[in-house]
Order: sequence, then structure tokens, then C-alpha cells
Amino acid sequence: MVQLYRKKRIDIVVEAARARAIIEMIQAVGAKGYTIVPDVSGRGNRGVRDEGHLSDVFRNMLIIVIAAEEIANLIVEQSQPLLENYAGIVVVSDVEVIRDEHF
Amino acid sequence: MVQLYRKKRIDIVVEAARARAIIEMIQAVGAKGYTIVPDVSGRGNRGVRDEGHLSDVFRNMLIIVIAAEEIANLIVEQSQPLLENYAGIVVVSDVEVIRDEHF
Amino acid sequence: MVQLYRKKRIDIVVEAARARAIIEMIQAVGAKGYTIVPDVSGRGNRGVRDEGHLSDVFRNMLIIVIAAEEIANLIVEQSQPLLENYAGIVVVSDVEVIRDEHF
Amino acid sequence: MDTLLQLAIGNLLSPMVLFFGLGVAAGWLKSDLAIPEAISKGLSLYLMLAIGFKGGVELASNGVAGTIAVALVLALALSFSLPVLAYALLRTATRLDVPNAAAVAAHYGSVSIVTFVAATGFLGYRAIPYEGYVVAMLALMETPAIVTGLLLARRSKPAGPTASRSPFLSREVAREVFLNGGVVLLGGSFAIGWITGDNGMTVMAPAVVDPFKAVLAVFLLDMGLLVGRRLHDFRAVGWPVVAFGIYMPLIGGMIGLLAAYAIGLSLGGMTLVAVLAASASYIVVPAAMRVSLPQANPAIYVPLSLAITFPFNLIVGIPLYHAAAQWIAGM
Amino acid sequence: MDTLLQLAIGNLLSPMVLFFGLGVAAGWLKSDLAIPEAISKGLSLYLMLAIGFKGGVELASNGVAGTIAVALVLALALSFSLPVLAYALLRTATRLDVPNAAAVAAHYGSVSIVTFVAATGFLGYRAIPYEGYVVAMLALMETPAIVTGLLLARRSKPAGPTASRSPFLSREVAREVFLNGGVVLLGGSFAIGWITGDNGMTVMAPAVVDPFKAVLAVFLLDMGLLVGRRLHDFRAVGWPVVAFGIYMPLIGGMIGLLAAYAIGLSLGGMTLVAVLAASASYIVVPAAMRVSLPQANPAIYVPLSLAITFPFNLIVGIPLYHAAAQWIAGM
Amino acid sequence: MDTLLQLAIGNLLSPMVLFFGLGVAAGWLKSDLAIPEAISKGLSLYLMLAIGFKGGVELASNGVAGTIAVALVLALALSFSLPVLAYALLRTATRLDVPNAAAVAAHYGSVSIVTFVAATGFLGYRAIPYEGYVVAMLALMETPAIVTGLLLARRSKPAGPTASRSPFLSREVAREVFLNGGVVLLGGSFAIGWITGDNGMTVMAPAVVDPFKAVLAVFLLDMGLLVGRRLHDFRAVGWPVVAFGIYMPLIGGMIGLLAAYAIGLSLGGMTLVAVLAASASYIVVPAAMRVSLPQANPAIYVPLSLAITFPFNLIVGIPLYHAAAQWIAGM
Ligand SMILES: Nc1ncnc2c1ncn2[C@@H]1O[C@H](COP(=O)(O)O)[C@@H](O)[C@H]1O
Ligand SMILES: Nc1ncnc2c1ncn2[C@@H]1O[C@H](COP(=O)(O)O)[C@@H](O)[C@H]1O
Ligand SMILES: Nc1ncnc2c1ncn2[C@@H]1O[C@H](COP(=O)(O)O)[C@@H](O)[C@H]1O
Ligand code: NA
Ligand code: NA
Ligand code: NA
Repeated sequence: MVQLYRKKRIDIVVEAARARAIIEMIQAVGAKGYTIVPDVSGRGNRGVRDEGHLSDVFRNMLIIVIAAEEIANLIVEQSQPLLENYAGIVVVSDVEVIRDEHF
Repeated sequence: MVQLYRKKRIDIVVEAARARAIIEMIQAVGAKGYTIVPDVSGRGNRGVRDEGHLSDVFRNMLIIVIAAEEIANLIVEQSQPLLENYAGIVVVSDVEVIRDEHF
Repeated sequence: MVQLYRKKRIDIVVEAARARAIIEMIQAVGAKGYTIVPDVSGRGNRGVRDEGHLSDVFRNMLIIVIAAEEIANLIVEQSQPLLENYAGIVVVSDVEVIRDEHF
Repeated sequence: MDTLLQLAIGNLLSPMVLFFGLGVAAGWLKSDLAIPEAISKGLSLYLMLAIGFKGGVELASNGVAGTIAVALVLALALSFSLPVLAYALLRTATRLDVPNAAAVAAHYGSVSIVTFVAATGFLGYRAIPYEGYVVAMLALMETPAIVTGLLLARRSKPAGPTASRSPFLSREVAREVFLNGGVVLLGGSFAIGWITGDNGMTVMAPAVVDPFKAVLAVFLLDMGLLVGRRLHDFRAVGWPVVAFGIYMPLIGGMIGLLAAYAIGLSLGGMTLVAVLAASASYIVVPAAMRVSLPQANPAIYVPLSLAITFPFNLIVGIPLYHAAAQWIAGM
Repeated sequence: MDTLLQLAIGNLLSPMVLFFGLGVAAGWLKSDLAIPEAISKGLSLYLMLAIGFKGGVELASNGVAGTIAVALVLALALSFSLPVLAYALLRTATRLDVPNAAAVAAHYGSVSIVTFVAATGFLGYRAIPYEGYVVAMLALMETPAIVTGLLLARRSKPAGPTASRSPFLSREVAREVFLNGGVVLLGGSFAIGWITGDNGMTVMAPAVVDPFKAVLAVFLLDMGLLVGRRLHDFRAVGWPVVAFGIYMPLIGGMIGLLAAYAIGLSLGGMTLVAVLAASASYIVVPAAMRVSLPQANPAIYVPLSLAITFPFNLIVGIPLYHAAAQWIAGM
Repeated sequence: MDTLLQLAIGNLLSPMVLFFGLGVAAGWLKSDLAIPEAISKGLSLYLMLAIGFKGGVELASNGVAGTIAVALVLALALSFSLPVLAYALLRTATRLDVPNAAAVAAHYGSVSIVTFVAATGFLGYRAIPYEGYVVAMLALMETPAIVTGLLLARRSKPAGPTASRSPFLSREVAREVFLNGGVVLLGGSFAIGWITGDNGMTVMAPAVVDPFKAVLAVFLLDMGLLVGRRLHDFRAVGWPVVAFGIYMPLIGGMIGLLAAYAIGLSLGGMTLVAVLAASASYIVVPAAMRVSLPQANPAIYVPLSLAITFPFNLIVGIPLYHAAAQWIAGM
């Protein structure tokens, strides 16, 4: 059987205007990769966000990062100031991956 | 380190025609938010579903909800009658979030 | 309360050119379904992948499978040779579902 | 007066039908030729806007004849009643259960806008005029059939406790019926054409008149791709139902033709009303049925109206109904 | 010279405004009529390309007058200074706090391309010429207001340690300001029109001239849908702010009109500069504000410029500014 | 006969090349100007449909000369054989390994439809006619080079057990080769143009002829954006390979020119065959290579054909090949 390694998965839903800053932070803290679902809508504390048309002002993105626990902690911490004034949530869960060195 | 709180994550894949009813239920049971990936395809018991063209009849949506356990239980329970006669699955997992009061 | 059953969730992010082979494998090992998010971008060992335009050569897909543990193991194992030379990651996590026989 | 054969060949060799054929072939052979969904939706909105606007302008320049009210009542009557006939045929000649028969029946009372537009292209190619208000008939025929279909479905016993939950015409379905995007765009453009008349046409013509037939050809290419990919769904539908997809348009078409003749429409108008009665919805009605009759299987009604009745009308039906209209008009 | 009433009615009954109204009604009634986002963006790019290109060709064929430099300076001055006036009004007459007032103010210094294009359609319908370089004014007015808005926002105390992080004009905002897609396409097409002149127009005319007004009408249908869906956001905005969305364009329009008169523009040019000053951005400025003034609430400034000022200008403003321009020109 | 300089300047100042340049500049400066992907795909489908249809109608009205069969065989021969030459050059002059050299070589045996279309625009601007069946040569040249590329790649030892898994021409690649969307649409439209002839052209002209060049200009704007964003990928490719992206089209172009001269094509036809031989695929072949030669790196072959050879041909190549064709024809 293939050997699996424990990692953290972080899902960030954030308004499009803030996605770039979040992604720069993710890379800065040393995550080796990320995946973006570019166009999601939703509802949260700041009300419905689904007006994709015209501008990105009311659009969300979903960013998924798989990373080692220490890096995951950094991402969670540093996401907080970045999300001040912006719509966004950060969700952490446990996952397993195959190639340890890849993450 | 930032304090994390345990929540449930519910992923619902459902045909577009039923998404509105599911989302209304999610709000009715008291979830504070949800995220929608509007355009996913897939295969399940009801065969391949990926004909996006023309109508939404063969299109799926992915709805993600983060909620406290009691609310998550309500969502799981109440999703069952709503999915009768419709294509759809409900998947629950454990996650952690930062701001407890937000969910 | 509704009875929940433990399953594995496998998230595969893979370049579009390889998605078909991965999906054929998923069905071949006996998974009863899958869901595809058709258009995700990302960054990993092979650099940024987000040029959706013109061709699918620089585009990723996200494939989600819920399956029993044995089948999940098969998917993880058999995904490895298929991903050689291709951009892609495989992530496994624990989930719960309602209808056991459905997966 | 053309012979039926001439009409059929002329139709077959038009760019419209040939592009449709190209699409069917490419879809069937699993070519990766694909028109982006947004373009495809855009083209279909264009066709509705253009046909509506032109109909309105026509009405404005020709004035409102007395026939128009009669024609509109006829449209409603056809859409409400044709599903009853379709349902009776389906329950007699096929094994479909009540909800599936009701759902299919609803499709045949409603109309296919593209088939209608192709028929106007067919007439335009031959310079045969038609009454502008036939477009209003088109708009009126889209949704009443949904109501009849749901009424027919009530004949099946509600199974279990959940059934009681869905009211007869839920808010969602009512919106689908009355505020459906296609109906609103078609009706709205018709009204705008009527209000602005020839002045409006000067503004809109370079977009809605000149390239109209070419856009239709491209749209039919896309329809062909969809049909080609769905051709293999035939088998799941079953032969008795497939046969219904052929004879029902013939029956509906003849009823439409006679009704149009009875109220005194022109040759072009008769052809178009026949096409309306003969054609089956594959966008509006499926969406409504999925919401309000979930027990019915979309894998039956979508391929039936899209992959069987639509190509049949496009290739065989239109010239046939027109030949029949010529014959009746010539009597 | 038309009377104001004639102008107003003529405007109301144009296909452009009627399609806009159809969209508002459909959006308000929650019809599922929707134009795919890609089509909508494509139409808006088309309008910018076409209006830019035509402006450039016009300039090439009429030659560069001395006025042009003055006009461009005027454009910059208007865009830089109008937000100051808007800010003062907002802080006096509404309860908006500093960041929100600054953000709203920035929108009113900038411009709405669609309103401008609709105004050229209005003039074209009446065969009233205008100076080609007004299009360059349009391009120049899009972004300076963002800078003023951010300067105005500085008046609020930065709250907490995070505030220090965002520099005044971040790289991201600078790019938004100078390399904004709309500005680049408008300016670039203008330059290409200028360089290629009539030869270029021969190539481009079948796409950028002939169907222009019809495309505008379809785009306005889409704008109407957006506006209709946002009409209920009114309440969240508050009446004093809604009132600002009506009187600010009137004030701005009159300032633009007088300025244009002062530098000697034609009747058409005066109308258009009034429209530029009166209109408010709802794409470029919101995006810039969201990045650089996140404390301001987009649920205030987007509905205000999109659902109040835009329709007001389209329906009432354009004929009104034109009537005023006629009156001034006739003095 | 124009001088080369006149041709070059005329080409540079055409709206087509200027819009391309605008796109390159905007992409390079990271402007957020972007054409929605669906629109971009729609435009490219439009160009293929239009060029195919026009070629077919031309063939129908000019009749089938004996040359046509010879021309089609020539097209196949060029596409099959050019990769061998390209491969030899790459293995001699660059450090690319076998799979990468084979993958790049395949691109240069195939063609770029947009380059071809731009060349027809160049000829159209100068009213130079060409043989309609050159379009059929275009369709035939798209995919044979893929087969040669895969054969060349076999020269590398299969590494490890997985290599045995992929058959030479998998079902997937075979479909890519024979049922590729571009080939099907181009060939199908050509056939429909041929069948419907001038009647068909009456229907299609307002869409496929009148706005053709303007649509091409808009599409080139989009191509420019893509190229501009990929310009920095240069460095990863390495200078010897970049040089290949310049001299290979020159060599291929001259071979195509001489071959076209040998079989007696007209001035326009010679220019176009030179362009076909000189141009490199950046859609069809990359997709096929990614599936069947995954060891080859797309970050080499995509920027090479898209960001180097494509602009080179568009700006320098087309007028150059045309000048050479004039020179040969004038001998
Ligand atoms: N409980 C939740 N479950 C899933 N997604 C959520 C939840 N709350 C917020 N979101 C997503 O996060 C975005 C921003 O949330 P907020 O900052 O609360 O407005 C929303 O638009 C949703 O897409
Ligand atoms: N085992 C599975 N793993 C992931 N997604 C699934 C699975 N089964 C079903 N789905 C998704 O749920 C939709 C409805 O499933 P079903 O009701 O089984 O037809 C499918 O179209 C898939 O998108
Ligand atoms: N650490 C990661 N977290 C999330 N997604 C990743 C990660 N690494 C890679 N990916 C995704 O997987 C794709 C292929 O990765 P790779 O094979 O490493 O280039 C990338 O383009 C990303 O979309
Ligand atoms: Na019917
Ligand atoms: Na303004
Ligand atoms: Na070539």
C-alpha cells in the first residue's frame, strides 16, 4: 500500500478583490502550492454575494491549500489581518497525501 | 496561536433544479452562511450529469456549509426528503474555524 | 437521528489533458460516482497553471470522489502511474455519508 | 407552387439544414467541436429578440386586424389542449406511467422557438410573407401546456407523505410559467418593435435583420452538436415513445394547419401555426417539469423532443407542413 | 430646436430606452431572463472599442484643432475636482462617514461609459455631430477621480496597526488607475482609429458602425436587468443618499455644460461633456475602491451609481442636458 | 508591384496588426484588459466557419481545376515532412531532447489558422485573389504533422514500465487528429459553401463577409493579450530555441512558396501556401502532444509557437512571403 502523510487542508472563501493579497501571503509563508476555484457565490455575515456581472466587487473565490501543519498555522494566523474589512472565511481540516516532499 | 473551533462541513452535490429548495432549508435551520460552486458535473446513481447546455436540467451544483454540529445534523436530516426524486449526495466532515461566533 | 457511514473523500487536482484517464480509472476500480469542478487554476511543482484561454493545456480540473476505504486505496494507488509526467495532486480525507449503499 | 420534393430538397440544401447536419455528424462522431455555452445562450437570446422585434414592427406597419384576437385565443387553446391529446396517445400506445406521460405531453403543447425561427427562415428564403402577430402566438403558446401537464399528472396517486408538500403550481413554477426569460424577451421585443415601428427598425435592422439567417445557421450547428451527442439516448427511450416523437408532430401540425385555415391566416401564417402546433419545447418545459414533476424522468422527455421531434420538424416537417398549407390554400 | 418634452418623449420611445425598461421590469419581477456574463462583458468591450475607434477616425478626418489640448485639460480638471464637491455635499447632507463619502465621491468624478455611449446614440438619432476628441476626454476622466477619492479618505484617522500597511496608492490600485482595461481599450482604439483613419474605417465599419445602436440596445437590456435586480437595495442606502444620486448629476451636468461652453465646444460636444460630468462610474471605481478603501461599503456605492444615477441620466438626464445645451447655444 | 517596404508599412498600419500590438502592449504591462474566454473561442470558431465557407463558395463558382488534387497532395506532403526537417534542425542547433524536439517539430508541420486568416486579410486589403481550395489545404495540413511528431518521438528509449502502456496512436489522439473541432468546422463549412454556392453566400454574407476583417482585428487584439502575457516565458525557452522560432518559418515559408510555384498556383495562392508552411500550430498540436507525448514540456512549445513564431509571421512574415511570391511570379 502507498504510504500516506498527514497534512492540513485550508479552504479560504474570500471576495475576489482580496484574493491576490491572500495568495501572495500563502506563497510568502512557504506553501508549495494552491488551487483556486475562481467563481463561487455565497452568503455570510456580509449578506449575499453573487452578483458576478459587471465587476468582481460582489464575487467570491475559493482557495484551497494543502500544507504541513506549521505552514497551515501561519496561513491561518496571517489571514486574519488580511480579512479585516473583507468578506471571507478560513476553514481547516485534516487530510492525507502521498508524496510528502511535494507539500 | 489562533484559537480554532470544531465545526462540521457539509458538502451537498445536487441538481440545479433542486438547489434553491436546499439553500432555503439551510437558511431555515439556522446556518449562518453557505458557499456555492455553481457549475459542476458528475456521475452517480442517476448516470452522467454534465449537459450544461440548453437548460439546467442536467447540471449539478456544489453547496458547502460550515456549521455547528446541531445545525449540521438538522441539515443532513432535512436534506433527505428534499432529495427524494432528485440527483444529489450529502457528505459531512470535521473542520476547524477561527471565529466561533461567525458560524 | 440519521445514521451516518464513514467513507473516504479523495480530491484530485489534475491537468485537463489527464482528467479523462483519471476518471476512467475511478470507474474501473468500482467507485459509484464522482463530481468534477471543471475549471480550476493553481500553482504547484510545475509552476502556475491558469491559462484557460486557447487550449486546455494549462488548465486544471478538480475531481471529487466519495468511496469506501478499499476503493479509495485503489484510486490512490492507481493514480500514481497515471500522474507521472502530468501536473496533479491526490488528497484523502475522512467523511461521513448517509446512504451507505449509494457509495 | 413548388412540389413537395422540390421543397424538401431546397430545405435540405439550405445552409441552415446543412450546418445542422454538420453538427449532428460531429456530435455523433464525438468530435471535440463545441460552441461555448455563453455563445450558445447568446445566440438563442438573439434569435428571440430578433424574431420578436420583427414581428412587432410588422404588426405596427400592417395594423391590427380583427383576426388577431381570434388568433391569440387559438394559440392559447392549442397549447392548453394539445397535451390532452398527447397524453391520451401516450397512455394508449406506450408504457409510460402517469407522471412521465403527463410530462411528455406538456412538451408537445408548448413550442420550440428554434423550429419556428427555422420556419420563418424557410419562408423568407421563398419570399412568402406571414402575419406579424404569429410571433405573439408563439409567445403565448410557450407555457399554458405546462399547466395542462401538471393537471394531467394529478391523476396519479400522490405517493407518501412528501407528496403533499408540493402545491399544484408552486411559486417557482408560476414564475417559470409567467416570467420565463424566453417569454419575457420574446414578448418584450415584440412590444418594443410594435411601439417603435419603422423608426426602431432603422436602428435595429443591421443587427436583427441582415445577419439573422446566418446566425440561425450557426445556432443550428450548435443544436446539431447537442442532438448528435444525444442520439444514442434513443434506446433508453424505447421505440413506442420514439414513434410518438414522429407521429405526434404530424398530428399536431395538421390540427394547427386546419385551425389556422379556419381563422383565415395567409399561406405563410398557416405554415407557421402548423409548425407551432407540431413542435415540442426542449428548454422551458423541461425546466418546469424538473421542478414540479420530479417523478418524471428527464432522460425520456429531453431526448424525445430534442433529438427526435426537433430534427424531424426541421428536416421533414417544415417543408411538409408548407406543402400541405399550399394544398389547402390552393383548394 | 426641439422642446424639452419632445426630446424626452423621443428618448423614452427609442429602442435603447425601451429595452432598458424591459430589462428593469424583468429584473424587478425576478424573471429568469439573463444574458450570460461573457456576452455581457463582450458587449461592453465592443462598445468601448467602437466608440474609441470612431472618435479616433473622426479626429483624423477633422484634424486637430487648438481646442483639443484645452479640452483634455478640462477633462482632467473635472475628474479631479468633482469628487471634492461631491464629498462636501455628502458630508453635509447625508450621514455617510469619511471613507464612505470619499468612496461615493470618487464615483461621481469618474464617468459611465454606457451613459456616454447612450448619449452619442441620442445625438446620432438626431444627426447632431460632436467633436471626435470628446472620446479622449471620456478616457481621461475615468480614473483621476480615484486619486481624489483616496486623498479625501485620508481625512479619517487610520484605525489600528493594520492601517499603516496599505500605502496610499498601492501597486494594485496604480495599475487599476493607469492600466485599467477600459481605459486601455478605449484609448488604444482611439489611437488606432486616429492612425488608420478612413482606410481603417472601411475595414471596421461593418462591425463598429452599422450594428452599433442595436448592440447598445441589447446591452441596455442587460443593464436594465442588473438595475432591476438591485432596485430593492435602495432602502439599505437611505433616502438622503438616494437624493444625492439625483441632484449630484444635475449639478455635475451643469458644471460640465458651462465648462464645455466656455471652451467653445459644439452643441453635441456640450451635451456629451455634460453627460460625462453628470455620470458616475459603476465598474472601474468600485473595483478600485474595494481594493484601496475596504472600509467603504460597496453595498452603498454600487447601487447608488448603478441603480439610481445611471437610469436617471439615461432617461431624464440626457434629454435634459441636451435641452440645456440647446438653450445655452441659442443664447 | 509594391516594394517590400511599402508592404511592410501597409501591413504594420492595418487595424489588424495595430490591434494585435495594442493587445501585446496591454498584456505585457499586465493591464486587466481581458476578453472573456467564451467570446474568444466564439471569435475563433467564427473565423474558421467564415474562412471555410468562403473557400467553398469560391471553389463552387470557379469550378474544380485539375490542380486541386495535386494541391491537396502537396498539403499532406508538407505537413508530414516539415516536422522531419524541423526535428533535424532542433537536434542540431538546440539542446532539446528527443521528446521535446519531436513535440516542437510537430507544431511546425501543422498550421496556424489565425495566421492564414490574417494573410487572407492582407490579400483582401490589396484585392489579390487566391484559389478557394487553399482553404482545403489548410484543413488538411492541421493534423498529419502530429503523426510525424509522434513517430520522431519513438526514437527515444521508452523509459520504465509505464511507457509500454501508451499505444502509438491512442484512441484519444486519433480522435484529436481526425475529428478535431477546428478541422471539422473548417472542412464542414468548406463543404457547405461548396454545396450551397452563391445561394448560400446570399444567406451567409452579412455575417461571414461584411464584418470579417473587423472580427479578425478584435480576435488579434485577444491574441495580442495572450502573447503579451507570455512574452516573459521567453527566457525559460532558451535563445537557440527562440532563434529556431524565427528561422524555421523562413525556411518553411520558402519551401511552401517554391512548392506552390511548382504546381502553378496564383500569386495569392503562393503567398498563402508559404504562410501555411511557415506557421506553427498553437491550439491543436499542443493539445495532442499533451495527451500523447507528456514527457515534452508545454512551457517550451506553447510560448515558442504562440509568442515568437505567430507574431513574427503576422508582422514580418506575411509581407515578406508575399514580396517573395511577387518576385518569383514576376520572373
Ligand atoms: N457558514 C458558512 N459556510 C460556508 N460558507 C460560508 C459560511 N459563512 C460564510 N461563507 C462564505 O464566505 C463568504 C464571506 O463570508 P462573510 O465574511 O461572513 O460575509 C460568503 O460569501 C460565503 O461564500
Ligand atoms: N461517490 C460519489 N463521489 C462524488 N460525487 C458523487 C458520488 N456519487 C454521486 N456524486 C455526485 O452527486 C450527483 C448526484 O448523484 P446521484 O444522486 O447518485 O445521481 C452526481 O451527479 C455526482 O456529481
Ligand atoms: N500544496 C497544494 N495545495 C493545493 N493545491 C495544490 C498544491 N500543490 C499543487 N496543487 C494543485 O495541483 C496542481 C498540480 O500540481 P503540481 O503537479 O505540483 O504542479 C497545481 O496546479 C495546483 O492546482
Ligand atoms: Na407544440
Ligand atoms: Na462624472
Ligand atoms: Na507549418
